[in-house]
Amino acid sequence: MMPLTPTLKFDAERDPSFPKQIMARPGGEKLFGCIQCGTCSATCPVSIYMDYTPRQIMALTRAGFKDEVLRSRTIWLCASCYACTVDCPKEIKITDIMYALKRRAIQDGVYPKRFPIPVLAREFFKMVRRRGRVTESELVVRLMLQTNWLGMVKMWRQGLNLIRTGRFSLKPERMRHAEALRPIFAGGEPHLATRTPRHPWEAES
Amino acid sequence: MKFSYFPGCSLKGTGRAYEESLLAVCRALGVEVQELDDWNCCGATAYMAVSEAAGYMMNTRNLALAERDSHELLAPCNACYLSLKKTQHYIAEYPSVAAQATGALAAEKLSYTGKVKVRHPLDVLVNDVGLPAIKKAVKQPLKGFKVAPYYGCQIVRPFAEFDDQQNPVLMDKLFQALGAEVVRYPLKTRCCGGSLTGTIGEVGQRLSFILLNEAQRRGATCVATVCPLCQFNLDSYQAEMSRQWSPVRMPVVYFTQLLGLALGLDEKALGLQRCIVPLPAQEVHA
Amino acid sequence: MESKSNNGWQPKIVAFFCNWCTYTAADLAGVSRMKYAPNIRIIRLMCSGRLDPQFVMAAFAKGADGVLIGGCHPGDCHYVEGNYKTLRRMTLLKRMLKDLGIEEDRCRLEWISASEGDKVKWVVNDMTEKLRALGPLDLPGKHRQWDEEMRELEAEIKRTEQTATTVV
Amino acid sequence: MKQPTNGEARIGFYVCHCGTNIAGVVNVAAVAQYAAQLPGVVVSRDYKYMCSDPGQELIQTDIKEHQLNRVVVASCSPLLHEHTFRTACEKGGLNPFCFQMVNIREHDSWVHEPGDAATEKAKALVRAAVKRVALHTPLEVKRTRIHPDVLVVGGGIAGIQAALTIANGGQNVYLVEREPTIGGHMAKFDKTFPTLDCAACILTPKMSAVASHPNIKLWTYSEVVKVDGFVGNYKVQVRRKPRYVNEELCVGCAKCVDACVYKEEKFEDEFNEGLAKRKPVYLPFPQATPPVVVFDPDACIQLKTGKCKKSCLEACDRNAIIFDQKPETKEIEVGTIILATGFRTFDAARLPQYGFGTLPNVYTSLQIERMVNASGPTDGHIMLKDGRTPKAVGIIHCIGSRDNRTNRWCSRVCCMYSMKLAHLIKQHTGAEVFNFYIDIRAPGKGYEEFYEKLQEEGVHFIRGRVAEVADWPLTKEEEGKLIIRVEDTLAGFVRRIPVDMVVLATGLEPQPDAQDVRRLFNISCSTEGWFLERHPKLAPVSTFTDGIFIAGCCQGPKDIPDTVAQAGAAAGEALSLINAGFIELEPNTSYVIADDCSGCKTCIPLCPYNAISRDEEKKKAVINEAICKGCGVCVAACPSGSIVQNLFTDQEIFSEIEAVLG
Repeated sequence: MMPLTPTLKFDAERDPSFPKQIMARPGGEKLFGCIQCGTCSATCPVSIYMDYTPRQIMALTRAGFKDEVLRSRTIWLCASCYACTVDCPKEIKITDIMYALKRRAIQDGVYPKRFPIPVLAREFFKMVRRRGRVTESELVVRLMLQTNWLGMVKMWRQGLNLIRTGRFSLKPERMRHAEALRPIFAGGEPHLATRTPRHPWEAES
Repeated sequence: MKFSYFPGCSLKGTGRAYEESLLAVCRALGVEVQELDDWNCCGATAYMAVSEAAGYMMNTRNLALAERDSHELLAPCNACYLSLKKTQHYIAEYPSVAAQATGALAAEKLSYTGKVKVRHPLDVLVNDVGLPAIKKAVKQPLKGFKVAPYYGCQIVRPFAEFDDQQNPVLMDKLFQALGAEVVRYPLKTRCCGGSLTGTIGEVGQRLSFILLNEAQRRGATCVATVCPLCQFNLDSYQAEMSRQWSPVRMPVVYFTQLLGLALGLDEKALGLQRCIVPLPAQEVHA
Repeated sequence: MESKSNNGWQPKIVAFFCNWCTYTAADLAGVSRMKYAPNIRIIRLMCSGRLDPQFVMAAFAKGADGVLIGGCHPGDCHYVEGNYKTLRRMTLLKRMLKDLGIEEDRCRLEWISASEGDKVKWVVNDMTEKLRALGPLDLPGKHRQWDEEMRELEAEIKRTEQTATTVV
Repeated sequence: MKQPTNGEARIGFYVCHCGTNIAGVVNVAAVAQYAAQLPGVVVSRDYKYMCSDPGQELIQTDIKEHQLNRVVVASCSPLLHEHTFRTACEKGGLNPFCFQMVNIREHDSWVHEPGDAATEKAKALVRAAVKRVALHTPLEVKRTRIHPDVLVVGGGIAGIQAALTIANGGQNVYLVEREPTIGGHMAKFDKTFPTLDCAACILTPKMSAVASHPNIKLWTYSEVVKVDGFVGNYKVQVRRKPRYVNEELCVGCAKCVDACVYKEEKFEDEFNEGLAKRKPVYLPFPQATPPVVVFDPDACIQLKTGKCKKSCLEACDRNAIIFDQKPETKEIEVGTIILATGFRTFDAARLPQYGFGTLPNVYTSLQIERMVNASGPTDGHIMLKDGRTPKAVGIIHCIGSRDNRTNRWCSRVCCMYSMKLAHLIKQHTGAEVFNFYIDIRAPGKGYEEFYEKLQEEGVHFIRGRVAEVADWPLTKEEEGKLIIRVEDTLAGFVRRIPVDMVVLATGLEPQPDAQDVRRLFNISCSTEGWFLERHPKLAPVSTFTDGIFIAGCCQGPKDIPDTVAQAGAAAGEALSLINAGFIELEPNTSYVIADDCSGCKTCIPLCPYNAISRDEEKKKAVINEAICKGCGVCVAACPSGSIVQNLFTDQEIFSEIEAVLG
């Protein structure tokens, strides 16, 4: 038998403060102006893989369905190409809202832990924290190890190609004085009023 | 003409051919570039997803380094270009970002006033050096080349500062000036998949495949890019794509490499040997 | 808004708006329920060209911290070109105010058309903020102070004269 | 009650609650209490609605009972109700100008938060009005005669309707149209929604009625270049462009067109939206009114070089062609003016993602109107560039509407005309028709029923704003097609729909020269560029300039029924003024106190109306109050202070300044 799940939403499942929190982030201001026209979804190159279309994310965010939004695949699939942002007839900066939702999902610890996209973001974040720069080849290797080590075997041909053309290097690319970035990762200089709180991923690096 | 130069991580890694060809072309056209001292990563799309504050502060540090050198800042990678631009725009637009973004400069005695201008090499070469000067310097016109000009997303979106947002044309004009044929390529600003090719291969590679397939359908003999990630995505997965969807074989080069060829520069100096799908020899020597 | 500074002092703005453009724009701001600082008192004139520079001086003398003049955009005057005459008068007036030590931001001329309700809001808020930063003008207070100094001077002169006569 | 001070003034003060509009923010009781102790105030009341009949009666009774000689009402904007309260004063036996109004709604309660600051502001404004009103003196209203002739600018359906209404009412009308023919956009339409009656069948009889009406002077190919004067007495200059044809002689036989040295039609036909060509001499369309040909000076060899063999001259048996015709300027006097200058359609090329101008078979809606018209460029056949009949057509709504990057507003007609075109396309070709819409707006009489009819006909309605019209196929079926990429927002996923033809439902925008035109007539535009009405509900066809009315799409997008209704309303407003014969003028004019005038002549060049002259005998300035419009520029400039403006005397304004400050 087909399992049946009710989709009725009770108002208590909403977090009415959620849209306001998202709108408080730079770029989120115009969220309430959305007319649900779907231009964002139609112009998005990856919307066809999303569980909610970008338009639906706007509707859910606006209505305060925090859980649905933060646990969605959609926010992670956004490739930041800004097509929706420049096409939106109501000038909603959808890419910025997607970023805000990603950050919130990390903060709340509800992002998909084994989904390669946040894993890449985490590895990227940590690598820059350590060296100030990114070594792409190493980043990909680390990503594969954590999400799909079998996939690495399949990629041997590509790896070989990159080595052949001198584009693959595991020699870490780093700043001379990566410690110069310390104030940044401390959330800004100590005297600042706007210091940002510590990030949940900082402990991992 | 002198610029501060922010290569970004990719131009030191998988995109080193972009740096090689860019520097060679600049030298040939009398554009002086000086690499920013001990620059840091721009944070690309990853940092905005993790920590807004750190992302803005990292870009502000690079901008402040450029202001110290008091030249305009050349940023060839689309992601770097956008990150720097976005930081500048948002500092000007949002007081909260301004307070945050400049919050980690004091230790290095840096300061940011907003006066530094971030430029993409395409903009500089076409608008500052100018097509007449470039035309004059051409040694080997690109006869026989049918180029699909591919701009990628982040160069004109969302900040269309030097070209049209929906239909950019600077590269089209450049290649025509170099004697190449330019195919009408409606996908010129459609996303290549960005980092998705690495994370969720099927999704990202499908986007790249659509781009290459359409270029092939329109009779292009090569695709020209302005971004290291676009070049990587389009160039390096063609075997997988051919296996999964339909055969595709399309050289993908940096616009600076084509420009270099027209200027008569050495293929090796332009990093052309780093293409996984090589530019056919007959074309190179046409 | 930071109303705590200067012991709750609030800047007072007297505004002279022309009937056809700026007064109507202020009506539009109202109809559109735009919120702005309550520091402004609008006086209606038929045309900004009716503005006698003495009105501005009188406003400052009676305790205004700022004076705002609103007229139609150049080329749009209901009375053909009254606003150009205002502009000409303002140039002279501004120079005079400067000589009197009254800061430039305290007297402002703005072209606001009937459809620019949002501009009324912006200008009033902006001007209020700027005046708040400048602090009270208090010309009546200064007048009292000058009068006091003058009286002292007179007394001083009288005393000297008296001394002089005694000597002679 | 205290004894009146401040001279003889006995002031009645009234503050209006306006329901909660004012009372919800301003403490009206406190304001009334405050006013009661101001010098001269003998009655002070607050009341729920002062503009209501009981509110006005309150004033009238008080005037009699308390022997009031001044009245102050604190309520809404004087631009709204000053007239109401002046009339109330007059009915109570008081001169209407012994009244002053305080705006504590638009300028106070609606723009400030509830609390002390708003109430204090109200008190300050009241204080100023009370102080000022004591200085008011009784004034007499002046009257000016209304010239009975009317100028109508623009010969689309709005101008036609307005001109006919006035002419049928027995008044003379000048109808000035910029194009060579009247008819406007409506003349290009095939059918009209929702009734589907033929546009030409209902429009052309009206066009000929205009041409033949004894009370209408029709000037096409003409533009208004100068407007002087004021309500009742406008002097207008009209420039008649040369069409190189004697209008009295030409009968529109078009023999000259046949005889033209250009055997082929080579030049873009504006009337057919670029879908057809015409010759240098042409009749815009068969029913053009007046039926007179026009020469295109940029195309005609004779006009360009003077070296044509002029076969047209020989062909014309009425000798109507005049190659050396010059522009002509006519000067007319009218009492009222109706502007019906219309709109232009959005330029679809501004949105390159929809392929207009780059992809073949992407058309604008107006082009399809021409194509579907039996007398149009394809004889009524809807066809692709290669002559094939389309099997699938996509109509994209909201092109240049509801888009903050182009035009924010809803153009109001596109949903309905798109459905009309969908019906016609389906009827003519049997094609599958897809409508892509954001919201269907069908609020007119019979409009929703039309929508229902279309749904029953099997026209597809997909709720989603199209992202792109693409020519890059992903499947075999898509090859050679235009692919519409859209989210079907009701289904919840993105679709790619291949079609043969795309129709862009372009929106309406203000005419490109709307700003110049409004300056010419001294009226205002809204932020978007539409002509601004005096009040959106209560004075929808009036402007802030008396005697100038607006009708049709120059005021904002609207359909034909609304346009015609507005044109009738504007005509009615003009006729109402003409019928009255005169207009009452605000007595805010200025006069010279001869004893104080030094005769310096400073004021004379300042007056924009030349109302000031110098009495050479007495060496004094004199103001002609019949000409004075009451701007007060001369008052402010008079070095000896010898000019006084009624209702805005120096003393009145100084007292206001002093009182608002405490």
